[in-house]
Amino acid sequence: MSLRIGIREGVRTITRNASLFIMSLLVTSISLFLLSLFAFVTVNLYHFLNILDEKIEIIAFLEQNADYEALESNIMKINGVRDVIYVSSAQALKDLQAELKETEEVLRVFESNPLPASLRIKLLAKFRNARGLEEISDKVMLLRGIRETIYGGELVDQLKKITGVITTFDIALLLIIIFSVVFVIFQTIKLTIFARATEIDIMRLVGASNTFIAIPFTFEGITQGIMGGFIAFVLTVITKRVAVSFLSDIYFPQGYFFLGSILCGIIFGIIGSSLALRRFLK
Amino acid sequence: MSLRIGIREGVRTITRNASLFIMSLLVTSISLFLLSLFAFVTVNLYHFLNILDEKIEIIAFLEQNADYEALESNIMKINGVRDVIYVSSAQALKDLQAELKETEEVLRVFESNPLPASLRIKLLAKFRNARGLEEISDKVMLLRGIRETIYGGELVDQLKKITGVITTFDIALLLIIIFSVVFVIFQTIKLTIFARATEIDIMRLVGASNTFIAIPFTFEGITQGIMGGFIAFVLTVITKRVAVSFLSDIYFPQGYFFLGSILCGIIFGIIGSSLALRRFLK
Amino acid sequence: MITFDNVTKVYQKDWVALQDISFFIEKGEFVFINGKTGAGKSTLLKMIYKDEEPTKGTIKVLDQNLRLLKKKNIPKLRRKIGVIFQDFKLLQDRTLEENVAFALEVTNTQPRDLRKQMLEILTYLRLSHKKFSFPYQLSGGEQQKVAIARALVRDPYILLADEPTGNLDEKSSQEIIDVLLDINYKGTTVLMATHNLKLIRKVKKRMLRIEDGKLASDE
Amino acid sequence: MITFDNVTKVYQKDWVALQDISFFIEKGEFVFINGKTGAGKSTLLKMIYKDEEPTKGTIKVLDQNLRLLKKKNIPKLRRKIGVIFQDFKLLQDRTLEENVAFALEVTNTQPRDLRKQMLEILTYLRLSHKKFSFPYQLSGGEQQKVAIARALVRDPYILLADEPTGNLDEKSSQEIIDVLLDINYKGTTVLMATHNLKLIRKVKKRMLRIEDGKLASDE
Ligand SMILES: Nc1ncnc2c1ncn2[C@@H]1O[C@H](COP(=O)(O)OP(=O)(O)OP(=O)(O)O)[C@@H](O)[C@H]1O
Ligand SMILES: Nc1ncnc2c1ncn2[C@@H]1O[C@H](COP(=O)(O)OP(=O)(O)OP(=O)(O)O)[C@@H](O)[C@H]1O
Ligand SMILES: [Mg+2]
Ligand SMILES: [Mg+2]
Repeated sequence: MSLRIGIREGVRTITRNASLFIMSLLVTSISLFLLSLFAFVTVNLYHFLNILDEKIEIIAFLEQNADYEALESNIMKINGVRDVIYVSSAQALKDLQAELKETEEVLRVFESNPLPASLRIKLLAKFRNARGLEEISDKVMLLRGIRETIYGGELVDQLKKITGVITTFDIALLLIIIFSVVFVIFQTIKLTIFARATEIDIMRLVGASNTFIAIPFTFEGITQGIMGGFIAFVLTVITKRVAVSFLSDIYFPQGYFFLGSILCGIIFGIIGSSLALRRFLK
Repeated sequence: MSLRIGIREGVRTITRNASLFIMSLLVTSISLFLLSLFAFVTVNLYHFLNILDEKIEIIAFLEQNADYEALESNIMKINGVRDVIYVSSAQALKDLQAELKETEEVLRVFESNPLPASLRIKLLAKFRNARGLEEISDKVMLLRGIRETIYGGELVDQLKKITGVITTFDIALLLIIIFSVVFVIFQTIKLTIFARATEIDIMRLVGASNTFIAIPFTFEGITQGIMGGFIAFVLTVITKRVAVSFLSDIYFPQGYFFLGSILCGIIFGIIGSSLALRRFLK
Repeated sequence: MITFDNVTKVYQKDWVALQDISFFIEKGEFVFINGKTGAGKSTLLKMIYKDEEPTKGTIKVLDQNLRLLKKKNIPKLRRKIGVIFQDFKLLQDRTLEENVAFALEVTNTQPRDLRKQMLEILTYLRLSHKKFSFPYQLSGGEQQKVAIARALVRDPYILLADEPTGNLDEKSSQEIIDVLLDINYKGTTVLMATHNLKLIRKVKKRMLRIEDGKLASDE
Repeated sequence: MITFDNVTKVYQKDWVALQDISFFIEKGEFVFINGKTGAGKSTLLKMIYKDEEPTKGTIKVLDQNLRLLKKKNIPKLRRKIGVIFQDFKLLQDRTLEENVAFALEVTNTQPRDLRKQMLEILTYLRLSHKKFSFPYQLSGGEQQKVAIARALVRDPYILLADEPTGNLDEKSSQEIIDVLLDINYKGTTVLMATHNLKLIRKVKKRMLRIEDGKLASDE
C-alpha cells in the first residue's frame, strides 16, 4: 500500500468514526496527563532533595587564634573539597540563636559565648556521603589549628535513608502509573478497534492484507498519541501555573515535558494499536 | 420490566459481549486502583501530619525549687490541657544533648548545666494552634513558680503553613485524579455501549422503551463497578503489603478502603452508564 | 387505520424519495406496495413506524397523528406494529429463540404465554431445530424467517413486511404469503412491500404502485 | 479451476451442512447452484474463498489446495475472486464509491485505472448519482447493486454470486444476469447461488442442485 493511500485511509478511519476517536483520545489525554503530572511531582521532589543534599558539609572548629586563612587555602587543596567558608565565634552564636529560636528558645539563657570559630567545608557531589565525609574530615584533622571536626554523619545517613525510601516509593508509584496508563490506553484503543470488528472482517473477506488493514489503525493510534500527548502537556502547563501561585520554588523543564508527552503518546499509540490489532489479524 | 428479566438481560449483556466487558472492567479496575492508591498515600500523609500535631506543647520553665506537683495539678485544671509532664533540670540537659547530637554537637562544650526544670504541657486537639497556645500559656504564667513559658508559636505557624500547602496540593491532586478516573471510566463505558449501537437501534425499532434498554446496561455498569472496585481493593492491599516491607509505620484502614472502593465503583458505574446511554436514548 | 395525506419525503441533498402520497388503508386490509428498486417502498413503511419523519404532509396510524406523537410514546406505537425489516435487523448477540422472545418481552407478555406463542410460531415456520443458533449461524433464508417470526409472534394490529421473501425459495415464499394472508384473515392489517410481481398477481389484493416517487396506481 | 473432492462440512453441534460433495468446474464455465433455504449454497461458496474450512475432503481453487494455503496468502487468493455476498457486507463508514474503490485498492491498482474502472461499472449499474451516499442511505436494491459492483470491478478470475438478485425487481434482476453472462463471456468463471428457478430456466447453463446437503443433480 502506498503511503498516500495509507494516510488517506488513516484520516478516513478517524473522521468517519469521529465519536470513537474523540472518546479514545480523551482517555489517552487524561491518562498521559496523569503520567505527566506524576513526572512533574517527581522532578520537583528530586529538585528539593538535591537542595538538601547541597547542604551537607563538614564543620571544622578552630583553636583559639588559629590562622584561618592559611587553613582555608590548605583545605581547598584536599581532593573533594568544593568550597570553604569561615565562620567567626560571634557569628556562630548568632546563627545558633537564630536557628534554635524557632525550635527551642532555651539558648537565650546563655551569658557567655562558648562557641569556637569554625570553617564550613562544602564538598563535591560525589563526596557527599558518610565515607566521603569521613575521608575528608580525617585529612582536615591532620592540619594544625583544627580543634575538632563534626560532619553530622548520622544526618547524612538519615538523609540518604529518607531519600532512598522516597526514591523507592516514587519509582514504585511511577511504575504503577506507567503500567496503568499504558494499560488503559491499550484497552481503550482495543475497544475502538473492537467496535469496528465487523468492518475489519469485511475488509479481510474482500482481500485486504493484514498490513493494509493495520496501517490506518496504526495511523489512528499515532495521531491519537500525538494529540493526546499535546493535550496532556497543555494540562500539565496549566497545573504548573496554578501550582506556582502557592508554591514558590517550582522546577519545570518545559522542553523535556513537551517532548516526553508527545513521545510517550506516540509510543503508546503504536504499541496499543499493534497489540489491539493482533487479535483481529491472526 | 420485571426485575427478573432485568437481571437476566443484564447477565446476557455481559456474557454475550464478554470481551467488551472484560476490557472495560480492566480499565475500571486500574482507574479505581489509582484512586485507591492515592487515597492510601493521602491517608498516610494525614496520619503523619497528625503525629506531628500531637507534638505541639507548651514548655513552662520552673523557678528554682518550685513545687512542681502542686503546679502540675493546678495546670491540669486549665481548660484545654490534656496532660502535664515534669522534666527535671538534669533530664532536660540529657534530652537536649541527645537531640542536638544528631544535628550540631556544639553543646558538648557545656561544663555547667544552665537548663532549668520544666513542665511539658500537652493540649487537647482544638487548642493546638497559635491562639490556643497563647491562651493557655497566659493562664499558666499567672501561676506562682513559673519562670517563663515557651510554646514555639512560630513552629506551630510553620507546621500549620506546611500542612496547609500539603493539604491544598493534596486536595488538588485528589480532585484531578477523581476527575480523571470518573472521566476515563465514563468514556470507557461509553465505548462499550457505542460498540453495541446497532443492537440498541434494533431494540428501539422493535418497540423497547428506554428503560427496557437502559436497565441491562446499567446492570452491566454496576457489576463492572463492583468487580472493578473489588479488584482495585485487592491491588491496594497488595501494594500495602509491599509498602510495609520498607516503610514501617503504615496506616491502612482496610474496612473503609474496601467499602470505599466498592461504593466508588458502583457510583461511577451507575453514573457512567446513565450518561453514556443518554446519547442513544434521546 | 393508516392515512397518508399529501406526504412528501425529501432526504438530505434534496433527494425526493416520495412526493405527494395520499392513501387510506382500512382496518383488516391487505395491501401490496410495489415499485422498482429505490422507488421508496421502504421509506413509506419506515414513516409508518416513525423511523423516518415526512418532510411534508400528515400521517395517521391507529388514530394517532404521528407528528404529534411524543418521543416517549413511540415505543408504545411500535409495540402495536410488527415489522419484517428488509435487512432483517436481528440482534446478533441473541439466539433465534431470544430474538423472537425479545419482541414479546418488550410488550410485557407473561412468561407462560410467551413460551406458548413462541413455540407455536417457531414450529409453524419450521425453525425449532435452530432455536439455539445465533444469527451468524443461520442461512440467509433462515434469518429472514426469524425476522418474520419476530414480527408475527405478538399478533400485531398492523404488520409491515418489507420484501419478506427476497431470500426465500419459491416454496417458502408461497408459505410466507399464506401466513400473511392467514394473519390478515384473523384481523391484522397487512402492508407488504415487494417487487415480486408474480406473487402479487397470484394473490389478487389491493396494490399501491410507486413510480418516480409518486403513487402511480392504486388498484 | 475449482475442484471439490468428497467435501463434507459439519458445523458445530453436529449439523451436517454438506456431505460428500464432488464436482469440477472448468475455467470459463457459468454454473448455477440451486437448493432451498438452508441447503448449503452459501456454505459451498464460502469454502471457495476460504471463509469456512471443509471438515473432510479436498478443495482446489486456481490450482491451489486450499487446505495447504498459508494464512498470509489468503488475501492473495481472495483478490483473484470476486464475491457478491448474500448480506452485501458493505463497509458502513464508506460511501458507495469508496466501497467499490476499496476492492481495487487492495489489489494495488493504479489510481488512474481505478477511477476509470470504477466510473465504468457505476455508470453501467446506474449507481453514479448515488456515488457519495453511505450504505444506510441506500435502498435494499441499491445496496445489492453496490455489492455487485464491488465484485465485478476488479475483473476477477472467479466470480461468486450468492443470491445476487434477492432485493432486485424483475427488470434489474434480468440486467444483473446479463452482466454476469457478459463477464463470463469475457472469460471469468461464474458461480451463482440462487433459489430463483425462473432465472435459471431462462438462461440454460449448468446447474448444481443441492438437496439435504448432498449433490442431487448436475446438469
Ligand atoms: N437515509 C437516507 N438518506 C438519503 N437517501 C435515502 C435514505 N434512505 C433512502 N434513501 C433513498 O431514497 C430512495 C428510496 O429508498 P427506499 O429504501 O425507500 O427504496 P425501496 O423502494 O425500498 O427500494 P428497494 O426495493 O431497493 O428496497 C432511494 O433512492 C434511496 O437511495
Ligand atoms: N456458522 C454456522 N454455524 C452453524 N450452522 C451454520 C453456520 N452457517 C450455516 N449454518 C447452517 O448450515 C446450513 C446451510 O447454510 P447455508 O447458509 O449454506 O444455506 P443456503 O443454502 O445459503 O441457504 P439460503 O438460501 O437461505 O441462503 C443451514 O441450515 C445453516 O443454519
Ligand atoms: Mg426497500
Ligand atoms: Mg445463503
